Amino acid sequence: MQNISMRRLLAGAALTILPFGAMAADLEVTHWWTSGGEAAAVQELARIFEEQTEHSWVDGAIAGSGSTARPIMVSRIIGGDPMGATQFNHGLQAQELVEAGLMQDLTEVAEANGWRDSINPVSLLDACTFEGRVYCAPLNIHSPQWMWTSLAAFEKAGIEPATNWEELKAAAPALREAGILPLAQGMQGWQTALLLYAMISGIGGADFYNQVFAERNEDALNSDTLKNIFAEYAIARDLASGGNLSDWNMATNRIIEGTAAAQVMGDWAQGEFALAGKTAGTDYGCHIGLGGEPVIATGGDAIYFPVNDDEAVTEAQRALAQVILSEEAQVAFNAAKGSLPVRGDIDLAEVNECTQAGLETLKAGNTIPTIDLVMSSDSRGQIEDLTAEFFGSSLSAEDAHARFVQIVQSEM
Amino acid sequence: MSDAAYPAAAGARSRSAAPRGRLLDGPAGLAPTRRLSGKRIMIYGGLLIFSAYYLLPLWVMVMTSLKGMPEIRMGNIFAPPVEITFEPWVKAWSEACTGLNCDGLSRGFWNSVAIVIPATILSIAVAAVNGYALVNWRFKGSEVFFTILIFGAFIPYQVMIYPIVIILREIGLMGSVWGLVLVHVVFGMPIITLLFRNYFSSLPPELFKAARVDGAGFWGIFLRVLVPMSLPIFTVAVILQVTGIWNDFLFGVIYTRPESYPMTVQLNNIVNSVQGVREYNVNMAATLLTGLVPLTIYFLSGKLFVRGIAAGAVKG
Amino acid sequence: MAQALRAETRSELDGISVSIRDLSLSYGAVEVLGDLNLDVNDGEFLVLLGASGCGKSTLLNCIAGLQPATEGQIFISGKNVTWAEPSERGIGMVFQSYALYPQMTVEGNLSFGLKNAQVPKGEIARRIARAASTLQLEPLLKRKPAALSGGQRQRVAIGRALVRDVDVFLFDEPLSNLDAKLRAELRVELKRLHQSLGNTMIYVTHDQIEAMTLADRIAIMRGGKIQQLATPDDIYRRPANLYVAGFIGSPPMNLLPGRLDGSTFRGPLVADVTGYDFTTRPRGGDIVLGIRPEHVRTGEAAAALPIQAQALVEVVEPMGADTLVWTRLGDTPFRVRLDGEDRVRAGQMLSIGFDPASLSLFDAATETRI
Amino acid sequence: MAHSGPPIRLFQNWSAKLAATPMILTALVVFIGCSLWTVVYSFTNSRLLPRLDFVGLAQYERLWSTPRWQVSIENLAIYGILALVLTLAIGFLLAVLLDQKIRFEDGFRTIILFPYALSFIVTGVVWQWILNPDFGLQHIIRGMGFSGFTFDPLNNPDLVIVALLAAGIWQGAGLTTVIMLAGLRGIDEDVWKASRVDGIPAWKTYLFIILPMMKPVFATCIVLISAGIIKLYDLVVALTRGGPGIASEVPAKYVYDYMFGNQNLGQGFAASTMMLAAVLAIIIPFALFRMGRKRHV
Repeated sequence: MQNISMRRLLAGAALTILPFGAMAADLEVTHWWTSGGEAAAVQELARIFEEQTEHSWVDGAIAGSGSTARPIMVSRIIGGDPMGATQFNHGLQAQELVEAGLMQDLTEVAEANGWRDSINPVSLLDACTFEGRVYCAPLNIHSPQWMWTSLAAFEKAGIEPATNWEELKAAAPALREAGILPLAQGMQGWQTALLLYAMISGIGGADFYNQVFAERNEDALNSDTLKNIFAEYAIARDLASGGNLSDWNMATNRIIEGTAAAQVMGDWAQGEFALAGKTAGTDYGCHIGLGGEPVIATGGDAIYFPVNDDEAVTEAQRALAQVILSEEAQVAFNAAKGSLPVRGDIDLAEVNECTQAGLETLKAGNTIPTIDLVMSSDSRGQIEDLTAEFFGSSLSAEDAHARFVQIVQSEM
Repeated sequence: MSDAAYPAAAGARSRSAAPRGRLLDGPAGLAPTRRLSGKRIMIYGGLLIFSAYYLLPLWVMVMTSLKGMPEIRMGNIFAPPVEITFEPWVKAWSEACTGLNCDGLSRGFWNSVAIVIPATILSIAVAAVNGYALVNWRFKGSEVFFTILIFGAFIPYQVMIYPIVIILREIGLMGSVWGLVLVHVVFGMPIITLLFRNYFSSLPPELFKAARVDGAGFWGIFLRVLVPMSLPIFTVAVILQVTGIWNDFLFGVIYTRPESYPMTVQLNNIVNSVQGVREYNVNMAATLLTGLVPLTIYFLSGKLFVRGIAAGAVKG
Repeated sequence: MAQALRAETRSELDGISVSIRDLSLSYGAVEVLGDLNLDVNDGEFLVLLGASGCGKSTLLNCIAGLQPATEGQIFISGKNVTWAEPSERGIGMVFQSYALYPQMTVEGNLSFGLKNAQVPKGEIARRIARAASTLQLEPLLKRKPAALSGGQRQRVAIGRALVRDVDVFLFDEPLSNLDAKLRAELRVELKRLHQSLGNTMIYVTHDQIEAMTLADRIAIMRGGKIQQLATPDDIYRRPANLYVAGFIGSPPMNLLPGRLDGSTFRGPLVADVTGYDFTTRPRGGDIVLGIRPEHVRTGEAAAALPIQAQALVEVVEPMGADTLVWTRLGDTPFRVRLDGEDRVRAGQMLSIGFDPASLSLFDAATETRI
Repeated sequence: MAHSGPPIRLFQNWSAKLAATPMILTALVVFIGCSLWTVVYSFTNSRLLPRLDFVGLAQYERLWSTPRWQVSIENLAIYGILALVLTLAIGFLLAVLLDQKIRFEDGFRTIILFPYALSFIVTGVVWQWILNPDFGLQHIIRGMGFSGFTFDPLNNPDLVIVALLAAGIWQGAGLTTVIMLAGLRGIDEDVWKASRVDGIPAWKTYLFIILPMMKPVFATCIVLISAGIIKLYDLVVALTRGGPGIASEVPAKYVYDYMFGNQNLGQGFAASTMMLAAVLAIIIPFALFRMGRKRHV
């Protein structure tokens, strides 16, 4: 008894004597960044975190994709064995966890570091905010609406590189002739869905995208525009046939090798290009919004910090939140991953033309919310199932459209 | 009594001395066996075809794991390596990356060891006592509980994953190795209990009675009479549990933290952490490494393994 | 220990080693033992005999405490042991399957119970030495049961009961796993053992030869009830009912249905039963007449006897020492045991005769002896 | 002392009851409790966290109108029937072959059973490699001169079940073989002697005499295989991840994905309740059949 109180006393004394936050902690960070470029980016973030604080980064990578990793993360948080920090696509995914009081309140950190002023677009911070309190630290901006082209592939086929969707369609026969896959498309649900979102925003435009997903406007859902997009989507299925691809970076690898002409994928594909030593403009081309309307989705990754009862870990969590929004981390992480920084006040010294294009679009305010911000995981999962089914079968564009409308409308 | 003393016996001898001359036409003596009848050829042919189906994947795994990536891209997955390299094995064991952790499968291996040992011991201890109580100390409702237990073996794990998360949270074991051990004890219980129940009920009940007359109690009979004579079934249970727990993926991925991921989860991570081109040779080496422990146990235990699964499955 | 138990003896139980009172056992609606009463005297060799499923082993298990009874009491050496653990009852038990602990040596098997009872080491050694010499087990002490022959195993099993130094030995068909020759040998050995030890022994068997040769008294059981409790001679000569009459004896007693008019039996044969020792006052009506095949005389010997008949020989089974002849009295099969030297052929008519004193008569309705 | 009757029941065998506590807890809390919990919550609209907000049969209505669930059920039915029939057929055939007093029986049996010692993850990875169109079987056969040869089940929605079957049977048929072999060895030798004396050919004996005698062994195999089929998850995750498209989705994966990935617990619970119902539909008749038989004997 006496021992315990003595120890407490000593501990209290230590707390007051030592500078604030001197208790070093191991912070376990779970994420699903396991591809080459992603791992390099995490490496940067971990390095800066360990350099700038006395805490250690314990890497908890879970391979696969978000759909593999999220269940594990959620079950651990719910199971009362929370990690120190975890990646989530910010938006509705973690909202219930926040509501249940399972996430650390970061408002103080956010206010002390002026997040509201520096984060651009500010909607990213809003996505982290629930009832006026901040619960996550946005890390990067991801725009899935990119079409990446292999210049070598087009050269091999003896035609001009396509710069938009229409040109790609036109080039397809020539590409096939040359034994080149026109569209490299991984068959996993999230990838096929990503293509659909990109086509809706690229062909339909930002307003149309918002009408469909954010407002769930009945006219938009039943419009010819959407029906037409589904028809185009069926053409994409033809362009991708024979690819036999599953992982996104396997598909990106086909672009790097020049055996496929184009891939619609998020800006993280740039990480793979960079790792393979390819240069934008000379080796590969990038086209926001499939070369149509240049809009960029302002979603991306955010780091959440589950509530835990270890003071040292809580301290480390705050420190990491601070590091994430630091200039150094923003530059290093996003350069490696190929994504855009969430701070508008950063000058990216040497960015390639693709990143530049992204930044300009961002500055111009041509932004749309990512799907995670406007749809529940449930609906998103259903859309992924639908698109995966579509790509793996001969489901007609009309039927796919009808079912898509049904899913969107049933979203609460 | 010597033969010569009796004329009758001598007569018998003279009969036996002249058999050759008495043979009639037709088959005599040992029937010839055709070593390779058509039937035999079919039997062995069938077995060889199936053996090829079973062995080819193993062959392909080993061959691929010993090749370099360029050779894999060129060649034939069935062909033996032109140039043997152990690089993929080294990489799979100690270098392959998942995220920032580039220590390959080695960590998963030791995690698996740390999970398998306590889980095997505990689950077998519990199940053996269960089987013993079910056979020798029946109480009201014991058969009902046993029936539920056996039903439990067939309930899809998915039905119970989530509530178990909550149970583990409530008892504070979520994420710890002991939580996973507990899960293995629970899910190993039906089949291992069945195994022991069948074994103990095959022992003569008199043995148990004799021990009671000799004054041994519940634990005395179990530990000093039954356990010492149950070594074969314990071996079988150990084999079943070690391979079963080693091969688990679902529980390992849900109920542990990344730093204590078992080897199968690590394998899945490595195989799915594609960084650039898929390194099939490393994947295959990793696969073989993961399968090595159960395979070794399987090949070493030979008949015991077979007897065990037959005993566990056929009766009951 | 035995001394201590005796101190509690009540006068009512004087001279009685095992007393079973109103014992019944049922599983749900199935009654295995019903209202059973049995007193076994000190030093008595009692055999529980019956067909399989008659409850004899169950009764033994109840006495041993291996099977809790539903109702009733069991006293051993004057002490109520109804709820006592088997090891506290002062019994030793020998099982049909020997039930030796396979992983222990003979010595280990003998000492296991004593160690459990925390008997001092010296005492254990002394008792093992004594039992080993009684049963000639000395050369086997270090062996494991697997290295023993069937007879040796059985001796070890007996030894295990012996070392317990108890008043009552329970045997559960101890010889039925042995071949015929060994069985006969061990039977004699058991009898010798009983004579030298003088303990109470309760012995379960389905083998009537064992029962007849070993028992002081036999309890014949059927359906959880004792049919007759008597000396072997009584059971053989004066079976209490039709079941016992049919059960004991090989080949069994000839049973001829008929009617009793006064003192005349009318059935497959007509016989004057004057001279039969009635247990009850003779009443007319349907009865069954029983005569053991070995009590039937033939030829000249038959001519002198009060009851005579002619029987047609159907099958002759020579068995060396004697010959069993299957005959027919009218339509009823009738067995006759002849001396091995007598020569009879199938198809021949045989004059038979027997003495009323060797008969057993039963009431056809109640099946009990009259 | 004189009154008769048993001691108080509760304290009888107390060590046995104490020792059986883990079993009782497992049976009641985990197997019954957790299943009931899941069933109850399948009537709620729980999303990320379980909430007792009842919505009646809504989750089930949605479940049965979801194409992916229908595909999953269809796949499970096709895979299940084929796997069951093929595993039983191959298992029986192999057991018969092994029962011919052959040389190297142990060797053959070892070969046939070894995949059973491997995890589904290992099995999945190996078969993914063998069926890889660019390096595996297709590549080899094309290399042998059949340039038009196409066998790419992993990327062909119509054939992906074949890939699952090849891998699933590779891993599981050995167990069936061993059980069947034990069953064959358990049959009285005299049956064979009788059929030889009667001059019945061996194959007829197997088909008309031995096979009917093996009914209980078959029943055991069917239950074991079916239970494995319903639980089918690891193999799909490792081999196809449900693809291409949703062509190889199975119910267990649907449950898992919805519970955790799509954050719709209610939907996942409804799906797992359906799986539970399917299991009970298999197990209960079997249990009744066995119990009925035991009572007759």
